[in-house]
Amino acid sequence: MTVSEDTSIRVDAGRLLEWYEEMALIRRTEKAAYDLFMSGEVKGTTHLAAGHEAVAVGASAALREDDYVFATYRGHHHAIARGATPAECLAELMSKATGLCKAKGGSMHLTKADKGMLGSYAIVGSHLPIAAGAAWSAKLRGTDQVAVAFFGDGATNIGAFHEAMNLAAVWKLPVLFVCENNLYMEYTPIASVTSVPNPAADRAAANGLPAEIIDGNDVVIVHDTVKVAVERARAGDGPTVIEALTYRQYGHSRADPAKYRPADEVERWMQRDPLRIARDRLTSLGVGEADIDAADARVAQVVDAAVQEARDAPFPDPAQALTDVWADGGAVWRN
Amino acid sequence: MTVSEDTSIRVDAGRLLEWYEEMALIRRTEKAAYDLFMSGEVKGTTHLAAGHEAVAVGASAALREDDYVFATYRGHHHAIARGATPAECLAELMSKATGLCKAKGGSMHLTKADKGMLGSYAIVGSHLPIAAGAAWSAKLRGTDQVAVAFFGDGATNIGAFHEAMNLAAVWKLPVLFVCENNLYMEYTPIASVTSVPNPAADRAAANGLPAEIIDGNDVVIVHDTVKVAVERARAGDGPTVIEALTYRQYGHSRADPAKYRPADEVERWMQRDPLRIARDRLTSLGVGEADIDAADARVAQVVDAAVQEARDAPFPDPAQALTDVWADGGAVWRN
Amino acid sequence: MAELTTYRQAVSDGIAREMRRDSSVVCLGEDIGAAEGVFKTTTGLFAEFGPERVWDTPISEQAIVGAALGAAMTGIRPVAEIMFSDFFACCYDYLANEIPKMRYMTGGQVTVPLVIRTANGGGLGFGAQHSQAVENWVFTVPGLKIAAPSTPADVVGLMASAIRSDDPVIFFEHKGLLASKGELAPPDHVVPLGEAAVVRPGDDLTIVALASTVPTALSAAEQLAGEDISVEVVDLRCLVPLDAKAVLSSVARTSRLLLVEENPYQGGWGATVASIVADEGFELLDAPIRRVAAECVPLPFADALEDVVIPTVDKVVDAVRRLATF
Amino acid sequence: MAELTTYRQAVSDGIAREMRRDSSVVCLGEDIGAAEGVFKTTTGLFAEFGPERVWDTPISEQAIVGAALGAAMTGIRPVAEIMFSDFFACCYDYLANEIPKMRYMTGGQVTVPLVIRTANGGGLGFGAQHSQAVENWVFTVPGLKIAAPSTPADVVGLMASAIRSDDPVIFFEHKGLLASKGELAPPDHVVPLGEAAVVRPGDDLTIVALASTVPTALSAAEQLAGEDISVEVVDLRCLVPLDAKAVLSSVARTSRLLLVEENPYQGGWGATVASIVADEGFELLDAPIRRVAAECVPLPFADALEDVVIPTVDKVVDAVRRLATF
Ligand SMILES: Cc1ncc(C[n+]2csc(CCOP(=O)(O)OP(=O)(O)O)c2C)c(N)n1
Ligand SMILES: Cc1ncc(C[n+]2csc(CCOP(=O)(O)OP(=O)(O)O)c2C)c(N)n1
Ligand SMILES: [Mg+2]
Ligand SMILES: [Mg+2]
Repeated sequence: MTVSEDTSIRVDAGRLLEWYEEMALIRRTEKAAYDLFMSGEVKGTTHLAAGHEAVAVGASAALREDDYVFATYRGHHHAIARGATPAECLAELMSKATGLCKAKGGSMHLTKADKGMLGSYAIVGSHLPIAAGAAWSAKLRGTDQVAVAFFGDGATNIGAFHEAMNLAAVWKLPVLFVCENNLYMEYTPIASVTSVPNPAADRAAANGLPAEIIDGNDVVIVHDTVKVAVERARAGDGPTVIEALTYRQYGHSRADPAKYRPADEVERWMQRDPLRIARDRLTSLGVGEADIDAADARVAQVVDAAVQEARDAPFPDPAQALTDVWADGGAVWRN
Repeated sequence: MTVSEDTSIRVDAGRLLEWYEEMALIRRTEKAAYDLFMSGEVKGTTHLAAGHEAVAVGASAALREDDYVFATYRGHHHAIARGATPAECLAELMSKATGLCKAKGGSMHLTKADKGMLGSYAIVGSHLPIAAGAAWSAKLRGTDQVAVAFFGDGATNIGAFHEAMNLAAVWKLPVLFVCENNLYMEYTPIASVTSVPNPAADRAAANGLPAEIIDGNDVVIVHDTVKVAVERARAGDGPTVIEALTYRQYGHSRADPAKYRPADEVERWMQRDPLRIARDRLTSLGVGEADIDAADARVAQVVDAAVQEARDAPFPDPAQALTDVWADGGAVWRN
Repeated sequence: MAELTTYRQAVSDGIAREMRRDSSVVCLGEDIGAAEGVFKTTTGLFAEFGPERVWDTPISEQAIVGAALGAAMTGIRPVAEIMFSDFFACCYDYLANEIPKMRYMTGGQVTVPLVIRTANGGGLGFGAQHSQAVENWVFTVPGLKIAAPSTPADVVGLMASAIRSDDPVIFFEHKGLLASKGELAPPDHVVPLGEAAVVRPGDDLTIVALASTVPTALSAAEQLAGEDISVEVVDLRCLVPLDAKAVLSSVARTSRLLLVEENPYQGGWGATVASIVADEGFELLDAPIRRVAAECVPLPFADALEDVVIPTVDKVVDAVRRLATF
Repeated sequence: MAELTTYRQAVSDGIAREMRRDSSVVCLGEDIGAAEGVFKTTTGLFAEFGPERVWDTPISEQAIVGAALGAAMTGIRPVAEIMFSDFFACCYDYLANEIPKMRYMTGGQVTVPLVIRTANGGGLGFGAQHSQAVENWVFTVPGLKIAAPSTPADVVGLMASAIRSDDPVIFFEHKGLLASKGELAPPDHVVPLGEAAVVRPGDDLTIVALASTVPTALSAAEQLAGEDISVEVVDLRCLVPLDAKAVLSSVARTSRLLLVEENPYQGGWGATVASIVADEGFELLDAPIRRVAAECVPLPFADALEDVVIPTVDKVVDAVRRLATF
C-alpha cells in the first residue's frame, strides 16, 4: 500500500467524534443488514459497505446539503452519510412499504433524492456519466453545486468511466470521481485484470485530470482530500479523480465468505479498520474512551430501534406495483 | 504538429517505389470513387481516405500475409493495401454483384477476409475489441500472427477504446492500435471535444502501453514504426498505440466540402501530401521522375480499367438478399 | 393552402420553438452545434441559442445519454441527439436499464424529463449499421415514451409534447422522410403523445403504419382505391403510449388488419399490436392479421437487394389484395 | 429412473463436454475461472482446462463480447459469459450491430461460431437491473440464434448444439431454474436448435412457454387437469430458429392458444408467435389468442410487488379458464 499516513492533519475533536458516530452507525446498520439477510428477512442480495465507512462519511462531511451524490449497489454507507435513516434503509432491504424506495428498489438501489443522494446504480460504471450530467446541470443552472460519483475499482475497466472522465474534463464539470478501491471485483483481484497498478488514479492523466491516491480508511484524510477537490470544482476548475484505498469487511454480497482473500491480507486490513483509526485519532486528541463508547451506545440504540421499526412496517400494497412508472404516478402504456 | 522529420531513415528505392505506386493506386481509386459518387453511380455515402494512404501502405508493408487488419468505414485504403483490387472495391461501392461483399456491405464495410482484411466497421470504435479478440485468437492458437486496428481520432473518446486497450494490455495481446489522427471527427475539430492533446497516444499510459506519435503522411516512418511495434507484439511483449498524424483531402463523407476547415490548415497539409513526400524521397534516392511518372501511368490504367469493369458488372440477383445470414448460406429463421 | 416545409426543417423548428418557451431546454450531441447536425436537423439552433444551450459532444454515446439523464434528474430538460438510431446499441444500458427504470426504482422520487432524438430507418443506402428502424428495440423496455412522426406538422407537434413531457421520450426522425414536405405547423402546435391519426379513411381494411410506412401505406391505398378496395390508414405516431383503441375501433369497422413495419418481422412492434387485436379484437376479424415487415436479415447495401428486404408499396398492395378477398 | 442433476450443474457439464471434444472451445467472462462463476455455472472448468481455456476478464462487457467475436472470426469457438443478461445492454452494439450482421455484410466471407451465455430472468429478488428476461431484446435482431432451455437435459443438449454451431448463439440460463433438478443428459446428448418440445400433451388449449414459464405452465396444466381442462404445453426451447410449425400443429388440434412470457407484454417474443398464428393459423382458432406476460413496468424488488408483475401459476390458470370457456 502506497499510502503515507499524514500525521500533520488537524481536525476538531468534536467534529471527529460526530464522524466516528456516523461511521459507527453505518457499521452497525450493515451488521444488522447482514444478520437480517442471514435470517432470511432480507431477500435477494445485499452488498455491505462495512469497512468503507470513512469514504462515505469523510466525503459527505466535505459536501454541501445541495450537492449530489451517486453511488453503486454497494451504497448503504452513502445513503446513510447523506441522511437516510437506518430504519428507512433497512425497511427497503426488508421489502417494506416504508423503505426509501417503497420496496421497489431494494438493497442495490437506495436513493434519497431530497438529500441529494441521487441513487445507487447496479450496472457497474453506469452512474459515472450520469453524475457528470448532474454536474453539467449545476453548471447550466449557474449554481455552484458539485456532484460526486463513488465507484469500485472494478468499474475502472468499463468504457463508461472513460467517456465520463473525458466529457467532464472537456466541459470542466464540477464532478468528483471517487474510487473505493477495495482490491477486488466480486471474487477476482482487481490487479489480475487491470493494466495499471492504480486502477482509477492511473487513468486520470489520460483525460488531463488530477488524481489523488489516499488512505480511504482514514476519515480525516478522506475529508480533507475531498474538500480540496470540491473547492476546485466549485471554482470552475473541473473534475478530480480520487482513489481511496479501502477494504470490505464482509464478502462481496449475500453470504459470500470471501475465501479467495489471503488471511494475512484480511488481517492487515482489519487492523486498519476505519473505526479503529478514528478512535485512535480521537484518543490522541484527548477524547475519553467513555465519550466514544457513549457514541457506540447511541448508535446501537438507533439501529436496534430501526430494525424493530422496519420489522413492524407493513409490506407494500400490491397495487403499488403498477404505479410510479410515469410522472403522473401511473403505469399506463396503452389505452 | 509535434512531428520531427527523421532524415536518417534508410529505405530501399525499389521498395519505396512500390509503396509509392500502391499509394497512387489508392489515391486514384478514391478519386474514381468520388467522381462516381458525384455522378450518382455510387449511392448512399462514401468516406474517402485520400491523404491517409501512407498509413495503410506503410503499415501493410510491415505486416505478414497472415496478419489481421481491422479498419473503419473510412477503409478503402486498407482494403487495397491488403490486396483488394480497385475493381472489386469500386464494384462494391457501385452496388454490383462482383463487389467485395457482393454489394451487401457497401463503401463502409469493405472486407477481404482471405487477405486478412477482416472488415471495415461503421460504428465508431466497435472494432477495437474485435481486433483484440483476433489477437487473442492468435495467441490461443499459438501462431505469431498480429492484429492491427486502424481508427480515427474521434474513436478515442468512446468506451470501447478504453476497454480494448485494457484487455489487450492485461492479456499481453499481439495487437496494434493505430490511430489515423486527421484532426476532425465529422465536422468538429477533435481538439474541441477531447481532454488531451494527443487523443490516442495520451491514453496509452492509462493502460500501461507504449505510444508513438508519428508523421502519418510519411510512408517510410509509418512502416518503420509499425515494424518495431509488430516485432514487439510477435515477441509476446504486447500492444502498442501509434498515433499517426494525417489529414483527409476530401470532406468527411459524400459531397462534404469541408468548409469548416481553415484554408491555411488545408494548404499546409496539402503541402504534406503523402504522395509528394514519397516522391521527394524517391528523387533524393536517385529515382528518376520518369520512373515515378510511369508508376502513375500504370495506376491510371488500372483504375480506369477497374471503373469500366465495375460499370460493366451486373447488379446482384435480388434472391441474394436472402442468403448469407447463416453459415449454411441461408436466412431461414423459422419453419 | 398552408405553407409547406420539410420534415428536416420541422425538426429544427420544433426544437427551437420549445427552446424559446423554456430556458431549461438544452441540446447536446455530436456535430449539432456550428455544424448544425449531420442531417441538418439542428439548423439555426447554435446561431440562435449559442453554446450555452447547444453543446457539441465527443463521440461518446454513453456519456451523451448518461449526462442527459443526470441533467434531467436535476432541473434541466435535455434534448440529446444520437446521430443514427443504430447507435442506440452503444448506449443501450441507459435506454434499457437506467432511464426507463429511474422513476420506478426510486419509488417515484426522481423524474426524468428528457428527449433522445435520433435519425432512424433506411432508404438512403447507408448499409446494415446505419439504416435500421429500431423503434422495436426501445419498445421492449417499459418506461419510455416513443414517438415516430411521419409528417412535418407531427414532428413539430410531437416534439412539443416530447420536450414538455416529464417522462423520457425517444423521438425517431425518419431519414427517408427528411426531405419530404408537408404543411407547416401553426404556432403553438401540440400533438399529444399517444394519439393515433386516421390519415386516410376507408371501409374494407385497416392498415396500421408508423413513420416511413405511412407514406408507403398511403400510396398503396391510393393504388388500391382504383381497384375498389377502400383502405383505412392509421398512423400510430407513437408506440408508447399506444393508441390501441384507435386500431381496434378501425378494425371494428373494417374487420381486416394489415400492419406495415419497417423493422424485421421477428420482434417487430407490429407483433404486439397484432397480438392485442388477436385478443381483444378477435370477434371483429373476418380475415387473418397480416404483417408486412422487413425480412429477417440485416439490411443489404444495394438497392436491388434492399427492395427485397424492406416493405414496399408493391408488397403492401399485394398483401391487401390477398386479405381483402380472404 | 435416470440420475438427477441440477440445471446449474448441467451448464458446467454441457460446456465441459464440448471443451473435451474440441480444443478450440475457450471460455471467457467475469469471475468464471478460479471463482467458478458467480452462479457456479462454470464449476470445474478452470480446474480441468486451466487458464489457457478459461479466461477471467475485467468488467468490460464490450471487450468480452467484442473479443469473442474477433476470436470466432479467426478459428476459435469462444463461449463468452455475460454475468446477468441485463448487462447485454452494456455490449448491445456487438449483439445488435456486429455479431449478427458480420456474415451477411461481408457477403458470406466470415463465419462467427460463438456462444454468449448469460444468467437470465427473475425470481431471485435482484431488483430491476438484475432480473430481466431479455430474450426479446436479441429477438429484435436477425442473425442470432437464441436458445433458452428449461431443463437440465436441454441445457446440455442445446449447449452442445450451440457450441458446435457455426452461427452465433445467445444462450439464456434462467436464474430461477438454476437450483431445479431434472434428468441427467445421457452421453453425447444433442438437442438441435429450433425444435420445440411438447412437454405435456393435451387437447383443449395450447400453452406456448419458454424457460421459466415452462414449469409455470406445467403447474397450471396440472391444476387445470383437475378441472377437466386438458392443456398441451409446448416448450419452444429456442426463439431462433423458431419452431412455428410445432405451435401451429398444436393449435390445429386444440384451437386455442395462450402464450406465457416472462418479458413485458410490450415487445415480448410471444407477440411474434401470436402474430404468426393470427395469420397462418387464423382458421384454426376458436378463441382469442391471449398472452400472459409481465406487466409493462420495471421489475420491483419486493415479492409482494413482483408477483403482481410477473406471470404466475394463478394468472395462467385464470387465463386458461377464461379462454377454455370462450
Ligand atoms: C456492467 C456490469 N458488469 C458486471 C456486473 C456484476 N458485478 C456486480 S458488482 C461486480 C464487482 C464490482 O467490483 P468493484 O467495482 O470493485 O466494486 P466493489 O463490489 O468492490 O465495491 C460485478 C462484476 C455489473 N453489476 N455490471
Ligand atoms: C458510435 C458512433 N457514433 C457516431 C458515429 C457517426 N460518425 C461516423 S464517422 C464519425 C467521425 C469519426 O471521426 P474519426 O474517428 O476521427 O474518424 P475519421 O472520420 O476522421 O476518419 C462519426 C461521429 C458512428 N459511426 N458511430
Ligand atoms: Mg472492488
Ligand atoms: Mg478524424
